[in-house]
Amino acid sequence: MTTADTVDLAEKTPDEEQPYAALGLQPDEYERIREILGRRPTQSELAMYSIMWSEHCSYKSSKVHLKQFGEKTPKNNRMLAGIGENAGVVALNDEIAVTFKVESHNHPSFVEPYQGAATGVGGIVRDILAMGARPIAVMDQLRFGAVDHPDTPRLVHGIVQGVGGYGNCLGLPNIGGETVFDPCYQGNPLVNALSIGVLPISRLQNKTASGVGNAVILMGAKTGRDGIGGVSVLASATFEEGSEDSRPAVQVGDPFMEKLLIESCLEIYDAGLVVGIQDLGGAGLTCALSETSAAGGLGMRAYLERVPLREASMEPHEILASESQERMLLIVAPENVDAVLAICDKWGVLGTNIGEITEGDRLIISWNDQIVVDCPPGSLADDGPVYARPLREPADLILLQADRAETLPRPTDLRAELLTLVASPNLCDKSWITEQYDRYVLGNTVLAQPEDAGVIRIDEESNLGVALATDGNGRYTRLNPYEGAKLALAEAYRNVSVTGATPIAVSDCLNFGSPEDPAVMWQFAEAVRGLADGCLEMGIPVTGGNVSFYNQTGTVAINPTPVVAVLGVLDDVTKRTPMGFAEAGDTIVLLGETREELSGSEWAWVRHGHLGGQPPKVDLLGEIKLADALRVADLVSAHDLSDGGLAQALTESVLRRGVGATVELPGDAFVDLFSESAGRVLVTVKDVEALRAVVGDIPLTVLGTTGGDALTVRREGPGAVNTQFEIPLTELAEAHQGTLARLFG
Amino acid sequence: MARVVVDVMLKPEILDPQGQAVANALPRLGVTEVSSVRIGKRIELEFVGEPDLDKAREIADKLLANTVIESFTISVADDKGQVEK
Amino acid sequence: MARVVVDVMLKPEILDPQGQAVANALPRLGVTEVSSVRIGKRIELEFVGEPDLDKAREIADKLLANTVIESFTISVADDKGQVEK
Amino acid sequence: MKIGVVTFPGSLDDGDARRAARLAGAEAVQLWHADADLKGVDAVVLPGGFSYGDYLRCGAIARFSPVMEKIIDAAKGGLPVLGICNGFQVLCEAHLLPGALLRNSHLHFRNRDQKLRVENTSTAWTSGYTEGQEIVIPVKNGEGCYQADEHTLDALEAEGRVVVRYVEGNPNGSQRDIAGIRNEAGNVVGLMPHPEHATEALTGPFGGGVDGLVMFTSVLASLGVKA
Ligand SMILES: Nc1ncnc2c1ncn2[C@@H]1O[C@H](COP(=O)(O)OP(=O)(O)O)[C@@H](O)[C@H]1O
Ligand SMILES: [Mg+2]
Repeated sequence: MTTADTVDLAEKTPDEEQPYAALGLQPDEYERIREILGRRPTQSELAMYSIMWSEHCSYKSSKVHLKQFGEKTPKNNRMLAGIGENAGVVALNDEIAVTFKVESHNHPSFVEPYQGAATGVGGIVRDILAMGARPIAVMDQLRFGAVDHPDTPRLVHGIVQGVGGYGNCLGLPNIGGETVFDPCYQGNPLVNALSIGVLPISRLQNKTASGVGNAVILMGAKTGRDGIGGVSVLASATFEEGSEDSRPAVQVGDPFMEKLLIESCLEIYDAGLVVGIQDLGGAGLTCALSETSAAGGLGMRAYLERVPLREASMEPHEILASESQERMLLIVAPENVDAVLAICDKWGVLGTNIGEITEGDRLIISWNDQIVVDCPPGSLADDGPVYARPLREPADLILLQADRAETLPRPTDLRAELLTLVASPNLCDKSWITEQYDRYVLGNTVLAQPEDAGVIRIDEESNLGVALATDGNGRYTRLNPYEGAKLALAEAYRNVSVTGATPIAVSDCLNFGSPEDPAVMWQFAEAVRGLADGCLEMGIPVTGGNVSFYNQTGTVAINPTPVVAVLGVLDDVTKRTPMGFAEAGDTIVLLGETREELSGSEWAWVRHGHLGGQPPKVDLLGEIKLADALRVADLVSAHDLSDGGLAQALTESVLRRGVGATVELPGDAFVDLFSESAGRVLVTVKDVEALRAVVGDIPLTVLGTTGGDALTVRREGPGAVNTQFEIPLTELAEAHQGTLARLFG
Repeated sequence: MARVVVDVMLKPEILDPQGQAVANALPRLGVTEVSSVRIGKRIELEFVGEPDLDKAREIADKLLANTVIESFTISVADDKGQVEK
Repeated sequence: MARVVVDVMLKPEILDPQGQAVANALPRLGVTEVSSVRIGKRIELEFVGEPDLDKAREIADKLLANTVIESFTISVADDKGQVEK
Repeated sequence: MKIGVVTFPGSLDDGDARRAARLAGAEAVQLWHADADLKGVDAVVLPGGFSYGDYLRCGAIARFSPVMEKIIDAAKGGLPVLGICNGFQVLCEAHLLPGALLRNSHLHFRNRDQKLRVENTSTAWTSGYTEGQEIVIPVKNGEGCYQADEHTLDALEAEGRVVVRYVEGNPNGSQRDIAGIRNEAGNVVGLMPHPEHATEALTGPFGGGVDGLVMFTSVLASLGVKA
């Protein structure tokens, strides 16, 4: 038996050199660890502190800003669990609650696209499971470099197959997401994954290790050398190209094991056999042991030699740092241990008693009778460093904002312009991706891609359901992080509302560059302030989220990319409003005001490679009014306007069911078609007057009528040059639907 | 015949769910003497002229294996071992 | 070390789209001397005691290969060929 | 009437298959892979999913589960058995149906609403359709490319054992556009598309089709029940 660096040894050899810097710890952080322990940390303790105090786990740079979500967002009696828990939990009624969260797996997905994306899905699903919920759906938010960059196909194929491979095999429908291509994500692709789960409120779980004498059970996969130091190495430092050696072993996901883990955990919950539970994600046992015991305010004793290993040669600090997937940590009363292990056995899942809750407040971990860790768990989980990092507005921002897209040369041939835009990588049909995902499994998917929001039936008797949408526009946020974050919130809110749902909660994933760059930190602070203010104004709480820093190569950061997820509730999903024109003869109406807003638009980007000016104006109270109207109005279809403006919304609406349209543009045809003004929705109705009666002072413009097999655009009045055109649906479909297959097929 | 074989296996420290699933199934077939199973890819490259091992290595490194998680072996096809069916 | 290798390949008459895809990708890497690519499985069975070829054959026939579409070869592991990375 | 739905570890559409059976008017009974007991069911559905992870070959491991031993015997005795997607793969691995299902020719998992033509209605599961009827049922698979040697394919065609065929586009490269086949007796049917996902207008294929329900009402009818 090899000997480890024990607490005794640490006391005897206080001056031993330790590689804290290589583990990402600052000198002063290392000193604080020595103070806390009153000695040098053991190798295992050093590993644990370096992980728990890493940016990824400790939120040391973001904490001071994120607290606004708690302070500002409206107190809300639906919220049963919020920030700090594995995922936020929101009550739908007195019995049923849902939990949802979006999380990033950006850096691992660049190293190994398939496994990185796959384990991203697996990780977020375990967060949902840990709350006591049955996961019922996933979504994925993807950002890639330019379509013609040589490395982009590797990432697109690997990441999409990874998201699909894991989610499909787990039996969770994929009900939506985002796909964006922008050179700023070259070398820093963003892979965010969202999962939602449902639970009877009585089954709500927490991660508190309470009850002296209760057992600590490790469930699921064996522990291997997966991603040793992954969290700290990959997610908490700028990723250096070619730093192969510092790369941790990539985690490989096993969705089959995760499926068994889900079924066995749910059976254990329903049998009322668990006191506390925590998923093992990045940071593995280190995080699970310290967070559960810290939450319980008690001590814990763990025996590492009991942990089932894939490789017998693993040392204690490796066992503690391993990021092996598909594992959960359960706190179980002694009398229930056998029952828990029996359920594990039934499902073919390993279950191992690795320790117990103890008196006092020390986390003591031994390995073959050698004490390798003896520390206060709170010092790992809660008392990590907190930084108020310097903020500075990016030097180029004033110039950037002055360079408005409204002044760019405009096209004369709007027909060609529309065909070019709807075929561009960010606006084109995403079926080539979404067809690789199962949207049917579980049989409750009411709406999924390409609809504005995913809609899931929760209760087959009452038809209670939820709607989910996520949005985030890095270009808007680059131009104005405060307004950009509000715009992301507004769009997700709108996407949920067009289905007829009532938005009730928010989650977010904040993807940014290095917090050590004051300009990035300023963008972050502004975006958080914007989102928090926005949620306060809209009256919906942020229930949880995730921060991903260091998305940059060298000194070049990605566009700040806050992805905002909005959850809505539908009392009766059979009444949801779908997108797309349904049949001939319906009246097409545009709700909301169209302003001359082209800065940051898809048009400016595709046509001129231009990014400058101020993003569209956002009016959150207006969005609420709009949403309220959409809920009461009698609509045949509804589709929100966002990237690509009316041109894009019309294209998606006519192609959805192959029902054409003839529309007459009220103002400047170019602006009408390509402006990205927020707060607008395209609807079809049988009775315009009935609609008028419910929209109040929301601007209402009758555009035309559905029908035919072409998109026909007319513009009466003077100055109409080439603004009258007709595009057969076949030609429009050809342009809109062929792009991704052509690029990556 | 100019056939080069590239065997791609997951590195030993990397989880192999596929091999694990098979290993778990064997006892149900009454097989108890197999302690572990690893499953990888066998790729046969047919060369036009002489088998070019360096070329094969380059292809394996660039395309056939992701050396972050996999390692590979190059060999010239030798059809010993008895082919079945 | 008691390792038996089972190589499972699609029968020649069965289309191998995966191998096809690799073959089609090669020219883009500047590789022109490879005429065809076939992709199969390499399965390594670790035996507790002596490597048992007959046992391995039985396992392959029953489980590891679907002889409707695949054929297999059994051999005792010989780690020649140079391992990379 | 009782329709049993097998749950293997890794089965995913078992709940949907049970719901479909209920919607058709049957009693749905869950069968556990480890139980060599068919609980007196009148028909069996092998549902979609990734049994045992489908890591080696789809259906290869499931075929050896205790419940399958029983089902294989019962099927030979005439018990109606429907294999959907992974279930189809299991039936081929178990040699209750000829041929095999390979990786899709385009190498991608594909989920889309698929138009099918019902080619044969003299089976326990398709008697409720009319021959030549076109229906829409979702496909979702990565390994649904049906393969058999020419001789077998010719025999299947000659004996009217091709049950459903893909029309307006083949989603996986399947030979002769075969989406589903049956055994000689017609009690065992395997198909890649998912009829259980086309049983409710609310959640079915885009546009609200419920064409899949007929598979489940058919078997009840064939068992002598008014569907
Ligand atoms: N990676 C993805 N995964 C799943 N669905 C996606 C993905 N990318 C795009 N989608 C879907 O494609 C449709 C169009 O996307 P998008 O134009 O971003 O919608 P919106 O503009 O309404 O936010 C939406 O239904 C979206 O959910
Ligand atoms: Mg939308």
